[in-house]
Amino acid sequence: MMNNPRMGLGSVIVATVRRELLLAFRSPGDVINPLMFFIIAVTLFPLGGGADSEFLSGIASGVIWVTTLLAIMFSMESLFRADYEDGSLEQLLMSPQPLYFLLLAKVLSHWLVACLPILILAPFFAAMLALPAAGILPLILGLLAGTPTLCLLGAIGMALTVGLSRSGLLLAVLILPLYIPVLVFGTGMVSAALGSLPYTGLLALMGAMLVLAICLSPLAIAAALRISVN
Amino acid sequence: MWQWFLQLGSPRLFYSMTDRYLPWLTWFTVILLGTGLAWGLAFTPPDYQMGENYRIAYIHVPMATLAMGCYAMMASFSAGYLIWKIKVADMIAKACAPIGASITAVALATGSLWGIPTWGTWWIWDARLTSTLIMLFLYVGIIALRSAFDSIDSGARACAVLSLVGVVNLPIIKYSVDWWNTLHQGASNLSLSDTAANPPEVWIPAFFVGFGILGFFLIALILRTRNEILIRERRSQWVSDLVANNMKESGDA
Amino acid sequence: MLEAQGLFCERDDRVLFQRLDFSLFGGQVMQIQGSNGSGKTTLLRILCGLNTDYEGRILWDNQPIQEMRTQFRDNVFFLGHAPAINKSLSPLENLRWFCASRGVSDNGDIPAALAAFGLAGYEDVPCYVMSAGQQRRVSLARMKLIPAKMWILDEPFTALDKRGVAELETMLAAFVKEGGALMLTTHHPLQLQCPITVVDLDRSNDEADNS
Amino acid sequence: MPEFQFQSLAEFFAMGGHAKYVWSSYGVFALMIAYNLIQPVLAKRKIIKTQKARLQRNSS
Repeated sequence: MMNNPRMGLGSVIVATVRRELLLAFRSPGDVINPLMFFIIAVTLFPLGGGADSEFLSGIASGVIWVTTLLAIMFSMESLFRADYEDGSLEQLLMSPQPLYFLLLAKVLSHWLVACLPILILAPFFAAMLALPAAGILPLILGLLAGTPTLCLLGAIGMALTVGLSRSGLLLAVLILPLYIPVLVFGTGMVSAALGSLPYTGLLALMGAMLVLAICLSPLAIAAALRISVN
Repeated sequence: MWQWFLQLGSPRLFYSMTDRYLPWLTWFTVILLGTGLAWGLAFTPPDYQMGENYRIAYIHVPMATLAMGCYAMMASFSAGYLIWKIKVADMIAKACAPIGASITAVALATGSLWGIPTWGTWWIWDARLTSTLIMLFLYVGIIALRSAFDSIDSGARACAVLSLVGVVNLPIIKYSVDWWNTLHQGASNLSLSDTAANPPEVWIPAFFVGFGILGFFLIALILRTRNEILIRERRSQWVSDLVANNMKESGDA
Repeated sequence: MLEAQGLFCERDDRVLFQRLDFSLFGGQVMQIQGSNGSGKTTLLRILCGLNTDYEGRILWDNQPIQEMRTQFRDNVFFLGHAPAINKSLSPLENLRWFCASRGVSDNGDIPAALAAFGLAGYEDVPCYVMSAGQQRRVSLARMKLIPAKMWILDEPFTALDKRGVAELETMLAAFVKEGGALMLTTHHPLQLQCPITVVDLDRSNDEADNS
Repeated sequence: MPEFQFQSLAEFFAMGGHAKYVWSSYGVFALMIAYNLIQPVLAKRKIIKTQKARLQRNSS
């Protein structure tokens, strides 16, 4: 029997993030598809609603937020699906390491892969939608605080539906209502800034929601995954 | 008391117990609802501001309250199921979802109908209407999730987790919508609580209707739960006996 | 080491097994037998804690397993139907994460473990180009990498060729000789140089019905 | 003692010009109640029917 040294929790988390990033690197669709969805969907709004810059600046933050939110929701499929199908999920659930942190590591890597590229492009698209310069910073700060919350909530929905053969629209029905507070405060920050009002209070609220999501959602994800592999 | 409560955890005892209390509950409900509605519709003075239209409040307000109460109830029974694995708790939680959804839908519809003369439009993005609409979405999500599972147990557990996630989110959603509404809407909302101090002849019938609707809710809940018990316990002896008795009564055995 | 008392499991209104009692100690082999759909896999998954739809008690080191989860998971290796191998990753990357996810440092043992299953030189080949049997071997190589007192293997011989089967049998026998506890399901006639306890799910159910 | 607040039955039905809204609200409400009571009763009838069929199948 081998008696190899034990690893600390930190290295377990690092190894998990490394594996997920490696996987994203091997199948770049996981990175590119949410991003392309975001770009194309944002482009649809001026085409559908008119290119009048006054109209566009009114809806810019909403469009960026809603498309980001939808992109995150659609990207969730890649979070647990492959692991469920090849049996890795069972092994994960049988790991002696705390599942809470393993799941947080997975969601964190998903955020890095699926959300970070969108965040980087968001200011450019906001500018294309004629969002005034004063709104750009609160938009980015809001996305920075809000998208991890969206990933965590989405992971709950995905964990609940990963065992079902067709889960795409069901996932949307389950988690979009839960996304509303993030959307409301995220766009609220931009409106506040455009009205020359302070938005730090709202940012703090989004931070509080993120902390709450970090504390509670891994528990719900773990419970949901156990149901799904059952 | 505790003993009585534990007995309700057994499907069979829940069934026979409700058999005993259901007629009483029905009579109470009919009397309360009948008196309350007639009183509220015809015997209370019209509101000085909204005229006869405020009579919608007699059903709208209890519906809106119950919509939320039903969600809380569903979540607590879900927790009971997850923690103690009480099967009846899940059956009650399952029964809550469609009833809660229909109550929420009626709360929305009556709210809109009230809004036409009051606000001049049947839908405004008022905080209460909006958050009720979102609650309807939550109910629909739970119903959809349960129907997506083949296995009863997996579906039950998944719905229980989702109900609990929803109950944590509900206050946040409510708060965010309230905040959003004050940002986007002028403060022109009228509601029952704004209409001065309500005299007793207004709130006594409201009290009757409220409890009548609660009674109706319990009846509907019990009926659905009993059906669920019959389905899940169909292989047990007592259900077979029940069905056999039913055959004798209807004389087609 | 592992003890089951009065296990009962029902699935889709069908009783899979009832009043099932057994205990398994180090140095023993237990084979779960039964026809298709008799609940072999379900039983293994129940023991692993992956399935919770059962009644009865499961003990690990004489303690209820619910209180011993971490110790249990630390000491048990489970091999399910699915290989738990990600096809986009190479065997080395797969096994490295497997070790890390269990908090075990692999210490550069992975090539040796792969070599023990005849996969020397395949460390960096992506798994999707490998055959089902080779993927199975990667999956089996995990047994060599983590310290475990008990192996729970669901159909370990699936997709292996004759030589693979013989090699695996040698390895299982060595594990048991060193004091490991082995529980497995298989349709393959086992040739291990050690006594095998058989739990027959078909029979246990019939007996319970007749009593 | 509360009094009937309307001069005539016709006025009662007119609801001071709000008839459309008041009565359709109560109508929706009544429909919801009816649905939630009738649906389980019908469902129960169906369950009993299937179980009857099953019992007869098993006994024959």
